[in-house]
Amino acid sequence: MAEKIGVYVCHCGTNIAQTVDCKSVVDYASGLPNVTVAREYQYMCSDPGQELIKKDIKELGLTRVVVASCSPLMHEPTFRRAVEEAGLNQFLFQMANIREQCSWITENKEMATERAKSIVGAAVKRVEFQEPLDVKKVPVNPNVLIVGGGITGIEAALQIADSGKKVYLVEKEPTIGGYMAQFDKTFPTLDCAACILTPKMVSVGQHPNIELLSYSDVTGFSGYVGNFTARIRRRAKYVEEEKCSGCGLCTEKCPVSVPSEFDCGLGKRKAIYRPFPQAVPNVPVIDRDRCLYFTKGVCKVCQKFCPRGAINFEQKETYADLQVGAAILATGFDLFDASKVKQYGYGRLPNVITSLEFERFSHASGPTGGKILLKNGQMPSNIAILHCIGSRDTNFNEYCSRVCCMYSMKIAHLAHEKTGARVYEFYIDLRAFGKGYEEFYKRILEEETIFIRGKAAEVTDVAQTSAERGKLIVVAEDTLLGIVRRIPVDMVVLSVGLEPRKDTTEIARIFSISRSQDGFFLERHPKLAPVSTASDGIFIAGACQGPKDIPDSVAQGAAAAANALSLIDRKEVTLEPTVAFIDEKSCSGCKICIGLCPYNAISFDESKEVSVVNDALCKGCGTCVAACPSGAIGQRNFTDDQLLAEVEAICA
Amino acid sequence: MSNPKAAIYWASSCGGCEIAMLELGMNLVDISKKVDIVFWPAALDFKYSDVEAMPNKSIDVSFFNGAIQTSENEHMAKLLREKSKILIAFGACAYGGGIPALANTTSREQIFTRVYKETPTTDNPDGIIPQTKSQVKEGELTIPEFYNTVRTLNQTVDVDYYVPGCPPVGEQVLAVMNTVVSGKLPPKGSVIGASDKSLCDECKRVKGERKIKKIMRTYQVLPDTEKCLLDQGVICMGPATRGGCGAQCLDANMPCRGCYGPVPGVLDQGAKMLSALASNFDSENEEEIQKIAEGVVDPIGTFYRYGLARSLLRRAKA
Amino acid sequence: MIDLKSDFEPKIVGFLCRWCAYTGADLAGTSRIKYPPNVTPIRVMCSGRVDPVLVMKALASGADGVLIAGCHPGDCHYTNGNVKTIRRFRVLQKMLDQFGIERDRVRLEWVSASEGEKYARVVESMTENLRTLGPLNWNGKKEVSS
Amino acid sequence: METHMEFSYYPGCSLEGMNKAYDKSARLVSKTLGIDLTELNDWNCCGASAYMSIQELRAHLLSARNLAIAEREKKDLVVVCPACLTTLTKSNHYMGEDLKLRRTIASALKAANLQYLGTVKVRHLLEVVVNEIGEQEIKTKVTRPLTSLKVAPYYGCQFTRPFGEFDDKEFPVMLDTLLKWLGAEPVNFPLKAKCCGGMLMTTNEPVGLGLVRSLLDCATQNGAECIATICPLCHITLEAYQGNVNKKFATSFEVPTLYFTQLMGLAFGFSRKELGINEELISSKAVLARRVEAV
Repeated sequence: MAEKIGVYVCHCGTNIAQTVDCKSVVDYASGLPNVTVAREYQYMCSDPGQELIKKDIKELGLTRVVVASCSPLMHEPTFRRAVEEAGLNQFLFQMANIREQCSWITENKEMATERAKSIVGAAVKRVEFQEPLDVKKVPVNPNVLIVGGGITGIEAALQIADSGKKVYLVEKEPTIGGYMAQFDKTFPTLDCAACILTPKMVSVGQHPNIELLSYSDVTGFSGYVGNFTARIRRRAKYVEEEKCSGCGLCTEKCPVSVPSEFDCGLGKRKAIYRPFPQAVPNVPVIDRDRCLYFTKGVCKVCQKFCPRGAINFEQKETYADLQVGAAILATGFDLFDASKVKQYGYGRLPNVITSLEFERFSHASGPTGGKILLKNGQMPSNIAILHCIGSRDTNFNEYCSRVCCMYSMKIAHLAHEKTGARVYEFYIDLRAFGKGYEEFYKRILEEETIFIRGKAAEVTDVAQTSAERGKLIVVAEDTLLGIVRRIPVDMVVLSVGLEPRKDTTEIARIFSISRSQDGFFLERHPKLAPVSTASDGIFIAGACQGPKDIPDSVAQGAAAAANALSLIDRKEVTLEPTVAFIDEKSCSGCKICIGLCPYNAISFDESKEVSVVNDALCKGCGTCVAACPSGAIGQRNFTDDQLLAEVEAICA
Repeated sequence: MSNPKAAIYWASSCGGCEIAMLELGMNLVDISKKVDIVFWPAALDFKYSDVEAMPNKSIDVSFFNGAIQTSENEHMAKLLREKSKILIAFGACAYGGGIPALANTTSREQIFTRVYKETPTTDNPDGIIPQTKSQVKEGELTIPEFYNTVRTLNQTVDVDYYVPGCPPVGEQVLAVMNTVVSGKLPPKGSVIGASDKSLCDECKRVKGERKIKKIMRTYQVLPDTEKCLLDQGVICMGPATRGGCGAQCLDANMPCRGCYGPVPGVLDQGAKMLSALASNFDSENEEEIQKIAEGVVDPIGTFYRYGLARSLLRRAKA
Repeated sequence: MIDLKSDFEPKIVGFLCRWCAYTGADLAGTSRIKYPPNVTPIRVMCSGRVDPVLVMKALASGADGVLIAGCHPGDCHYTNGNVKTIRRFRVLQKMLDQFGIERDRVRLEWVSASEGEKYARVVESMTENLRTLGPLNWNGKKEVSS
Repeated sequence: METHMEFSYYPGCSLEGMNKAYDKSARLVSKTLGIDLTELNDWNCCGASAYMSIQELRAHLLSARNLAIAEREKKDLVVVCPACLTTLTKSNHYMGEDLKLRRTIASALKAANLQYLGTVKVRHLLEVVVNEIGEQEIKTKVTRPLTSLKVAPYYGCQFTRPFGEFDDKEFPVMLDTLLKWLGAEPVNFPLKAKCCGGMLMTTNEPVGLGLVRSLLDCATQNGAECIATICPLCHITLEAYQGNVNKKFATSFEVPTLYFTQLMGLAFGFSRKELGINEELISSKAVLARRVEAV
C-alpha cells in the first residue's frame, strides 16, 4: 500500500519565508509521489502548527510526516512528540532543515528555493523508507560525578549533595579550592577570598553525601545517559587518609624544601606537603619526584615522626569504577603563559610578574606575608599593570578573558593600599559590566590610579634618558592623546588571560564532547542550554566553558547541579533506537565488522556462525554498517535504503 | 512431448564458459537426451541465418555467455532475446562484464592504439586500425563495430536469469541445467547456481583479528593455508562475493577475485569490498594509513575485476 | 584554471556527521554566514557511516561532487569512526583517480561543531572548484553507453 | 648523509646593487650546505616598498608573477631580503583567502600565459638554514669557528612580522642560535627587531639617525664588536649612516656590519674576498683579525 505523506513547510516568521518561496516549495512537494497533503504555516513549532499535523494524521490518515523548518537539532523532539501524540510512530517523521542550512546562508532567493526543494524532496523520498521503532526506557542511576573541585565544582557538589543525592567529586590536586584559594581579595566587594571559600571547602569535606576523590583523575567514561561508568585513577599519596589526623608534623620534619606551586614558585614547600594550611582533605601527599626516600632510598623521616603510622611508601595508584547517572565537568582554566609574549620580558626582566604572582605576594599567608616587594627587597614606588596579556590578541587568544579588567583594578587597589605606589593601568577597553563593577572602577579612579588607553607595545630596560635608567620602561601608544608614551616603573604586573586547560582535548575525548573554536568545552546552545553539552547527561560549568569570574562560575555550578538533578529525578530516560542490527540470513560470518566497533558491541555467535550486535552497547555510529561487505548490517533510522533514497532524490 | 530447445552463444568472452559446459562430461550426454540444442556455434555448425529463420520464442532457453563489446554481440543478444522464451546471462561476462569490461577503464581509441600500434609484436608500419567499413576493389567490406563501452547482457536486452562465475563451476552448471529441464524456475531476475551468502560462509580458513598492516600481492607471499588471506594482507574478495563456487581458488591458496559478483542486496561489489578492506587498516595515523592504501595497486582491477560493467559507475570518465 | 564566467551551478551531496559537521553547518546558518547553497546535506550519525557505495551512488546518479565532513581526528563522538573514514577515503581516492574523477569532486573535510566559518569556506571553495571543473554528468549516459 | 635541497632563488633588486656581497655570500654558503639555489628565471620587482600601499593590486600582481614562475619550476622560493619575504608571502596569503583577488590575478596572469595555484612556499634563507639544515650539519661545516666574536644579532622589522610563524614574532631567536653554532657569542640585544630607520632617511633623517644611534648604542653597550644583519636595507642603513650619526650626536661609532651569510662563510673557511667582506664601508678587518684566526 502506498504511503500517505504530509509535508509541512514552515515560514519561521520571515526567517525562512524571506529567502525561500515557501509557496513554491509546497507546490513542488504536492507534486511528489505519495504526498497526500502539503501545507505552509507561519510557525510550525507553535501549538496551532503542531495541531495542523495532528489533525491531518487523524483526518487524512497520514502514514508519514515531513516538516520543513529549522535544524533537527532544534525541533526534532517537538515534532516527534506531536506525531506520536496523533498516534503515529515518531520515527515515521522526517525533518527537512531549510533554515540553518538553506534560508540563512544565501540571499539568492531563487537558489535558496531550489535548495529547499532539494532538501524537502530528499526528506519525502527518505521518509517512505522509514520504519516504526520502539524507544527503550532505562532507569537512571542517581549518583552524580563532578570533575573539578574549584569554586564551580564545590558549588555544584553542595547543591546536589544537599538534595540528598550522592556526589563523587574528583580533583586532580591534593586539595579542592582551585584558583580561588590562591587569591587574596575578590572584586568588587574586596571580600577576602579565603574567608568566603574555606567554609564551603569544609562543608564539602564533611558532607555525608559527597565522596571526595582528591589527587585523582578520570581516565575513562563509558555508557549512556543515566548509566555511565567512570574510571577514576587515584594517584598514590603515600599517606593513608583514614589514619592521618592532619597534624602536620611530617611536613615540619621533612628535610626537603622545593618551590611551591601554590605560591607560583615564589615560596617553598616540603616534599611531603599540603598546598596550603586550609587544604581539604587535610591530608598531605608525598611528591615522589622530590622525596629523598623515593629518589635516593634514604630518609623516611616523616614515617618516623608520624604519630599514627599513616605514611605508607608502598602505596600504589589504584583505579575505581564509579556508576553514575550524570556528570558535571568543572575543570576550570589555565592561565596564559606570559613568557610567550616576548616583548613584555616575562622571565627575562626581573620585576615583571603575572597577576597571580601578585595575588600571592599580596596574600597575608603568601611568601612575603602580604608585602609587595621587588626582587631587591624594596617596595616599588611605580607599578604598571598591563591588560589583555594573551587576550584580544590575534597572535594568541582572540577572545576577551572577561575577568582581567576587574582583577587588574583590584590589583591597582591592593598595590596602592599596600605600597602607596603610583599605579598605571594600560588597557584597550575597560569592561566593567557586572553588578557593582562600574562603581568599583569609579572607586579605583578616585584612588588616583592612572589609566592609559593603549595596549602596551613592550616593556624594555633599554633606557633613553637618565630618568629611565635602572627602570622598566613601558612603551605604549596613548590612543587618547595620540602619542607614544614611555613610562618608567619599578614593577610590571601582566594581567594574563584565561585559557582552556592543557588537557581539554583529552577530557573532551574521554567524555565525547566537543570544544568550541577557542578550545573551551562547547555548550549545547550558547543562550538556551549554556551548561548542557551535545552528549545527554554530561554538563559543563564554570571556566571550562569559557572565561568567567567567581559570581558567574558559582551561578553555572548551581545551574549544572539543577540540570543534573532534573535528569536524575526523572528516574528513567529514553534511548534513541538508532542502533545497528545484523540480518542473520545475510551474514556469512566474515568477521570484518567485529574489530571496528569502538564499544565492543559486536560479538561472534560461534554456534550460528554469524556476528551479533548487543543493543545496549551499540551507540549507533554506523561504522560497521558501512564496512559490512555483505550488506548484512543495517542501522535503524539510517538504513541503506533511506540514505540511498536521499541520494537519489538529491541527484534527480 | 518434444524435448525443450536450447541455444548456447558466446559473445565477448574467453571461451571458458564453453569449456565449463564441456566440463559436464558424461552428464552432457544425459542432458543432450533431454534437451535439443538448436544453436551452439562453438560446438555445432549453425549459421546466424538459421537462428534468424526460427520463429520468435521458439527456443525454450538460451545460455548467453560473454559481454557486449561489439555490434555483433549486441545483434546476437537481441536476436536470441527475440527467439527465446528464457534468456540466461551465463558467466561473469554476461552478468557483470567480466574481464572484457576492464576495457571500460580506457577507451576504444586507446585500445586500438595499444593493440594495433604499440604492442612490441605488432608489425603495422602504415598504422592501420580496424574500420567498420572499408573499400576494396571487390566492393565494401564491413566488420562489426567495436564499442567504446562494454556492457552486460541485461544492459542490452531483458534477461530472465543470471548464472555468475568465471566460469560457473561444474556442479552449479549441472544444477542450473537440471533446474531448467525440470521447469521449476525461481522468480524472474534471480541469480541461479550460486549461494545467497558471501564466500566466507563456505571458506574453511580461520578468520582472525582483521588488522591489516600491509597489503601483500600474491607473488610476495606464500600464505598460510589455514588462515584467512585478509589476515595475511592478501586482498581476498571473498567477503564481498557471492558464494557457491566452493571456494576453489582458496583451496589453491589463491585469493577470491570476485567472479561470482556481489552478495544479494549489495549495490556495488567493488565499493563494498573497498570499504570492508580499508576499514580494517591497522593504523590511526594518517600517513601510515596512506602508506597502507598505496598498497592497493590497482583498485579498479582489484575490486571490479569481473564486474566493472555492472558497477555503479560502469566505466572511467572518457 | 579559474574560469571567470560560469553559469554552471554544481550539485553537491554532503554527508555530514551529526555531532560536528552538521552542527557546524547549522552554526554557519545561525551566524548568517553566506556561502553558495550548492550542498544538499544528508545527516548521518558519524562520517564512519558513509559507505563508499553511497558516494559512488551519488556520482553515478548525477551529483557533480560529494562532500564528506566529520569531526576532526581525535574528536570523533564515537572515538574513531572518522579514522575509518580516512582509511576508506584514501583507497577510494585512489580508485576515483582511476575512474578519471577529479580529486576536487570528492572531498573529506573536518569541521567541528564550532567551525561554522570553516564549513562555509569549504563549501565555497568546493563549489568554486566544481564550477571550474564543470558538470560531471555521469548519468548523462553519453559516456556510459557506447 | 649530505643534504641536498633544491629551491628557486629570488635575489631581489638590492642584491643586484648595493648588496652584491650578500648575494655572493648567500650563494656560496648555500652551495656548501647542499642547498641548490637556481635563480628564478626572468624575475621582476617583488612589489615591496611603497608600492603595496599605493597600488595594492598591482603590487600583488608583481608578486604573483614571481610566484607563478616559481610554481612552474615546481620549487619553493628562497629569498634573503625580509621585504621580499613579506611581500611575496603577503600575496600568497591574500590569494589564498580572497577569492575575488585570486580570480583577478588569475585572469591577469593568463594574459601572460601563466597560472598560479598557490603551491609555492616563500622562505628566508636564514630560516631554511636553521630549520632544514640544522645544528649538526652546520657544525660539521665549521672549519674556522668564530670563537668569542661578540655579535649583535639584528633581525630588523620585517623578518617575522607579520608572517613569521617560524620564530617568535616580537623577539626572534633564530639568528642567535645560528651564531652560537658558528662559535660566535650573540650578545643580549633587546632592540634586535626594532626599526633601523632606513625608510625614514629620505623623508625624516633626524628621526632615522636617532633610531640608528639607539641601535648602535644598545649593541655596543652590550659588548658587541659587530652587527650581524639579515636585511639589505638594515645593513646599508647601519653601515652608511654611522658617519652621519657620529656627526650629529658627537659619537664615535665604528661598528662593522656583516651579513649573516658572510659570518657563516667565514666560519666555513672562505676568504674575506670570496665573501665580499673587503667591500664594506666600515672595515671589519681589525675585529676579525682579533677574533678569527687566519682571515
